[in-house]
Amino acid sequence: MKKMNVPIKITDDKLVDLYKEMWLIRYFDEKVDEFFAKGMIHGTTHLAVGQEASASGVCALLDVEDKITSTHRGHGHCIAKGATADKMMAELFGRTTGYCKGKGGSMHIADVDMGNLGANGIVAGGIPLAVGSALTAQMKKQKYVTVCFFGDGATNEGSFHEAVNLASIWDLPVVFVCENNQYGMSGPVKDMVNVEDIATRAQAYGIPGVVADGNDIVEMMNVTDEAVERARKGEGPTLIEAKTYRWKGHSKSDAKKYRTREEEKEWRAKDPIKRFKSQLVESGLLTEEKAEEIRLAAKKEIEDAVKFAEESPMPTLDDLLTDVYA
Amino acid sequence: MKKMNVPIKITDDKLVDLYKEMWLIRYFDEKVDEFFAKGMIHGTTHLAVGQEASASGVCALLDVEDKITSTHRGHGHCIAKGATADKMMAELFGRTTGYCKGKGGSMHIADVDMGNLGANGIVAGGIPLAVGSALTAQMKKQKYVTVCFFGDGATNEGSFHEAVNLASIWDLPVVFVCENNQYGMSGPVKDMVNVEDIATRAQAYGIPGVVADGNDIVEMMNVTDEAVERARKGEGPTLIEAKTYRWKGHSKSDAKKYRTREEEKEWRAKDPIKRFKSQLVESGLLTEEKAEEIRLAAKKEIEDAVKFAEESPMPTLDDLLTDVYA
Amino acid sequence: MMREITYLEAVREAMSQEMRKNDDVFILGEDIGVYGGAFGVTRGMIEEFGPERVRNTPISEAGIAGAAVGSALTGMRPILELQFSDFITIALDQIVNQAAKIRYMYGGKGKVPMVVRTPSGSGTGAAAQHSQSLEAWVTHIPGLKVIQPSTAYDAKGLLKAAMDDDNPVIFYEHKLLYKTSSDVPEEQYSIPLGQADVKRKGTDVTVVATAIMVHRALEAAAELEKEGISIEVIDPRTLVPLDEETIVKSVSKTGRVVVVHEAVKRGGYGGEIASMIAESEAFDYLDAPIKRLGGAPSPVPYHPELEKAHAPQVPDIIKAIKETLNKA
Amino acid sequence: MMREITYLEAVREAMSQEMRKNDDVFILGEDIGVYGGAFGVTRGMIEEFGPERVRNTPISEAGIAGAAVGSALTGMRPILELQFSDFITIALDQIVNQAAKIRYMYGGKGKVPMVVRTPSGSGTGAAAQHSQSLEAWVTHIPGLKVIQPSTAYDAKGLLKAAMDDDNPVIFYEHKLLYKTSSDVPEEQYSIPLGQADVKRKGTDVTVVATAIMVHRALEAAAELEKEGISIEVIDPRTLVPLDEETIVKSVSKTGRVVVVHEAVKRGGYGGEIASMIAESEAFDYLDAPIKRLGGAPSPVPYHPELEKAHAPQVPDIIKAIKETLNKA
Ligand SMILES: Cc1ncc(C[n+]2csc(CCOP(=O)(O)OP(=O)(O)O)c2C)c(N)n1
Ligand SMILES: Cc1ncc(C[n+]2csc(CCOP(=O)(O)OP(=O)(O)O)c2C)c(N)n1
Ligand SMILES: [Mg+2]
Ligand SMILES: [Mg+2]
Repeated sequence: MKKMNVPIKITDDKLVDLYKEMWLIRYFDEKVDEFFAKGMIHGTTHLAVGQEASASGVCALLDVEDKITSTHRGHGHCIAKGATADKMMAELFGRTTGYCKGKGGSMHIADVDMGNLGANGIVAGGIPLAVGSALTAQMKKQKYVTVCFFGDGATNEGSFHEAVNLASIWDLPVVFVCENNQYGMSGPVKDMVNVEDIATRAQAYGIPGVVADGNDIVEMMNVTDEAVERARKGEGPTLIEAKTYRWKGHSKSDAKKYRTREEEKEWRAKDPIKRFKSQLVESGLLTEEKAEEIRLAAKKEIEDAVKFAEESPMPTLDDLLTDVYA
Repeated sequence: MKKMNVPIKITDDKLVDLYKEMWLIRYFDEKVDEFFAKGMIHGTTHLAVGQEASASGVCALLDVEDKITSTHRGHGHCIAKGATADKMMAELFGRTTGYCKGKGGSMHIADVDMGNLGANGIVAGGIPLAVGSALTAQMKKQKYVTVCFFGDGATNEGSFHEAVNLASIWDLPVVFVCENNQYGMSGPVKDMVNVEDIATRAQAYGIPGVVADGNDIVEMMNVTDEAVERARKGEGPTLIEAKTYRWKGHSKSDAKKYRTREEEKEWRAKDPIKRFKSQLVESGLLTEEKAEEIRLAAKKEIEDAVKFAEESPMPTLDDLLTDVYA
Repeated sequence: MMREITYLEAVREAMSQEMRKNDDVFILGEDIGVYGGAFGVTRGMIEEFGPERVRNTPISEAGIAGAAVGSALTGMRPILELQFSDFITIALDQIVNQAAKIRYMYGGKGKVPMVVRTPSGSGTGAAAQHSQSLEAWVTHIPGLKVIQPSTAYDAKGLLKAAMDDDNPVIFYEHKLLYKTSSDVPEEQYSIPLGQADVKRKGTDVTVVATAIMVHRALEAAAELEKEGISIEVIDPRTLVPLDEETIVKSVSKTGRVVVVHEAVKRGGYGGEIASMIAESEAFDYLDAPIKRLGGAPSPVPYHPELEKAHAPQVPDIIKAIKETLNKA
Repeated sequence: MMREITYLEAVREAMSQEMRKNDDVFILGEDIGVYGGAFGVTRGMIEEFGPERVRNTPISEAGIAGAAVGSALTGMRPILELQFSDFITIALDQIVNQAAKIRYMYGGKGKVPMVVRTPSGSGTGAAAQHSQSLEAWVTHIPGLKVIQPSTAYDAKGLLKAAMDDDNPVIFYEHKLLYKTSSDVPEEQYSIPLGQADVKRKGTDVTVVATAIMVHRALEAAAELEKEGISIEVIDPRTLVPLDEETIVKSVSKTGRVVVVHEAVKRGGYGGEIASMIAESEAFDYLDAPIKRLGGAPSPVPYHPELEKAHAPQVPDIIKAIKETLNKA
């Protein structure tokens, strides 16, 4: 038995929960992929299959009061921050029971009550929002921390720069988590950024920059723990770079000409869920049988979510002009 | 006699010319200051008194074909890149003989023929322009280098970040020169940037970052020489930080409450013109008498420029709608 | 109690009074601290409220706009001072794609109670990049409200309403109006958004004018009175929501209308007002084509005479009114 | 030689033919390389022209817009592909405060020959931040030209004119039109900016429609023809410069007009067109108020039915035309 080296606040039960959560994320996005392929869902979507460890690992350290801002590739963050798959799926189906009553869709799911300040269709658009949320915490002397998710591509937007600078000069309680999945829509990070690690960019703001294996949930929890504590103590922001990979194409139609099938295979071998399972089994927290049970339960939960969504009502034309103003 | 340690291409004659140029810059801005105080000039202006060494030191390394982009505080860059004081003064007076026929004013003086792509009223607005200019050089295989001037405050704009990143990934022939005069309009750089040296920001782009004494024209020439050579050889951009100070207020009305009179005094003691004169005299390139002659000649040139401006014609209302489209 | 104060003081007083009452209200912006802002609007406020609530920011319009949105979404009520309204070009994504849409995209959850205060207009010699009037842009965006006060009295009351509003509100101040004065109550008061003000009653021609053009229209009206021409001057005060009723009623009465703003005529909000009239029941009462005056189709020039020629002046308004009258 | 190709192919062909002739022309934008751009417009181009001239950029809209401006100012003729027109919010400072004004601010020195191509419009389910029609913003800015083609034929000819123009031109493509086809000559040809196209001749009501609304207006006209109502459909094609003459002439003839665009009605360019008509000599011929149709006053919703309801559809156009006819 090898005891897992995780932050103190992560209990054994929590670890098992996280294992299920990762499957929920995986199956949610696999299901969405299937529906898009079949043309059953309107619009577009961005799947985070392969990136489950960063969403779950980071959010594992957060309480309900803590907040996150998310991205276009946000289903995983959403589930990890406590959203339920049924209302998410209902949103993708455009139903009134969805998180946004069918007005937002995949790119705009928010769950403000659980501290998810929303996905965002604008690359890097959520980074200044996270800084604003952290500013509220500081000004109101509230203890919550805001975690800001974004991709490697987002770090080339001016918003990233301006927002991280603000957080650094004001010592705001925010943790910047860059999920470096090696590509933007198609642009390879190595062609778009002239440094090896995006974490290096922290140096421009005098804040810690940490590189982590984004496919290792345990490492993600540990680096997040440190960053969150730092933020909570008023010591300011941290930039975490989670190196990972998206298994699927960028969005619903993507021939993936910008990368090789070999590269994909290499990364698939680093499956974060499989890896976590091994760790859990090695440390005696899970048996293979129990793991399989959990996986199937997650799968079932997603199927139930689909049923919920399908059975939910559609908005009516009267809904067009509501919710514009508060 | 102490030989001055300057780049090879800087001849002794050039050094003496530069001495005069610095006085031209100083007197130009002093004169403008006087006119604004008297309400003789419309609009607003930003004076670079005290910052002459960076404009002259940097541009000393440039040929006519080389280009610069400038800022709201751009009179010095303009003169250093070869503009004549008469047409500049005429512009401030709103005359048709001015560089912009009276349509641009202090914040928009451009001298495209001499490679000055223009001052800019938008903080950091010129940085992407400089990158575009460098892109032209690279694509057309032209040998010119583009120097991009901006202030410390400008480095907090997203445009700075996006533009420097572009230049770094494409190895563009551009030199970024940050004139860190310690303040934005009023914001102290130490409150607005969480690193000691702005040059540190180069690390986010994997390019060299160099700190220089912006009040020492000799040092400015040396660091520029290296950066320009690097650019010309196709090795990509450099970020130079010139530490300096503006003696005057930010713009025409500024009570300067954000800084102390002592601090101003300390920096005035570091007068870049006085310092250069000592170096020239020590190295035997100038006598005190000759220096005085040059100073007076510069003064006279500015007075002639004023006369030229005053005697130049005003635009007519027909000019309102010309020059909108090419 | 009434006393005369300037438009600038009215804006400051509206903010200060609210900040004394409500800890959630704070201002952020460039150089708003000891410098007092580019036009001096916040002068003295950092001394009273401290650097946390009168928060001097780096030059990062997109970042600070986004920080304002994020803080509004989480319980604060920020006032963002955008140093010149021309710089909205940099902050626009946060204002248009985030602030304006968040509530709708989230299906009615979350709200963004923030005010963007920003000076606009020409006349200061600051040339093309510091003199624009771009309010039409934000009127086009559902989710935003847009205010353009023309007097100190209106400024104070409308800013109070803006700060009380739970939605993003863009509040345009006019640089040349900062020093103008009017009677303003000392106590707080609110002017409802969407209520135009008839600044002068008249019977022959309706002039719909915004911001500084209200004053020029009033001057024109005073001139024309001498010739026996009676002008009604309507100041919409808020562009979104727009008080269509007051405008339509007036035009139905006078049968003639001139719409005037400083913003470039092409694509300006005058087009919205004029075509709203042309679409309304007032159409049947129109005795002459609807006239629009606006800025010239060029960037704002530096030279003072050209700069003046760029925006409608009193003689231009008089001329337009007369043309309208000569059309039978 | 004529053959039928799609709107998307027409855009690509216009660029490719010009790039073969003129080394100064290049494209830059996000994912325009092997990916072929978000909508596939540049597909195959990097293979022909290489990564220098079909330049894949980081996600930096402000930076790449500025790089385009700077390269144009120094002798190149860039085409900037802005992935979605909603992102102009990020690039706007470079387009509005730099590109549009440089020539004027510099007193006629320097020029900025660049084209910004960008897809706009709703109907793809991409929701509030990816479905806007913001063309009204740029029409308001002197120094810019603005094009909105509705057919493959127009797209090719207008893009050629845009690339030949020495000024910054914003070229709006409509996502739902990419797959529509029409007869298009193989060789290069240019459609002069400022020339509206009468897409259908008629006598009873003039419909001025842009982009996808041209097609909906034509459908509506075909429907109404069955009822003996004759509709003239005018496609301005270029918003700036606007062919006022063709519109005014048509309205003077029909006496009735409906202006329709997909952009939100309030503050949209329809206001400019409608009030231009209301100001013109056509006013005297008007038999009914000028009707405007535009997008609903809300962000674009995700749900497909709501999304449809946001923009004018054929029945809405028919209804508006009939209302105009019923007004005596
Ligand atoms: C401002 C903006 N620019 C471009 C896009 C189009 N776009 C959507 S996702 C994406 C790639 C983002 O890359 P990255 O930040 O690495 O996130 P990832 O998709 O890899 O998770 C792009 C270019 C957008 N939505 N917003
Ligand atoms: C985008 C933008 N924001 C704000 C301003 C107003 N402004 C003009 S100069 C200035 C300070 C610039 O500071 P810095 O870059 O350090 O240059 P310096 O004035 O010190 O030379 C400010 C805030 C502007 N012109 N443009
Ligand atoms: Mg990525
Ligand atoms: Mg400075």
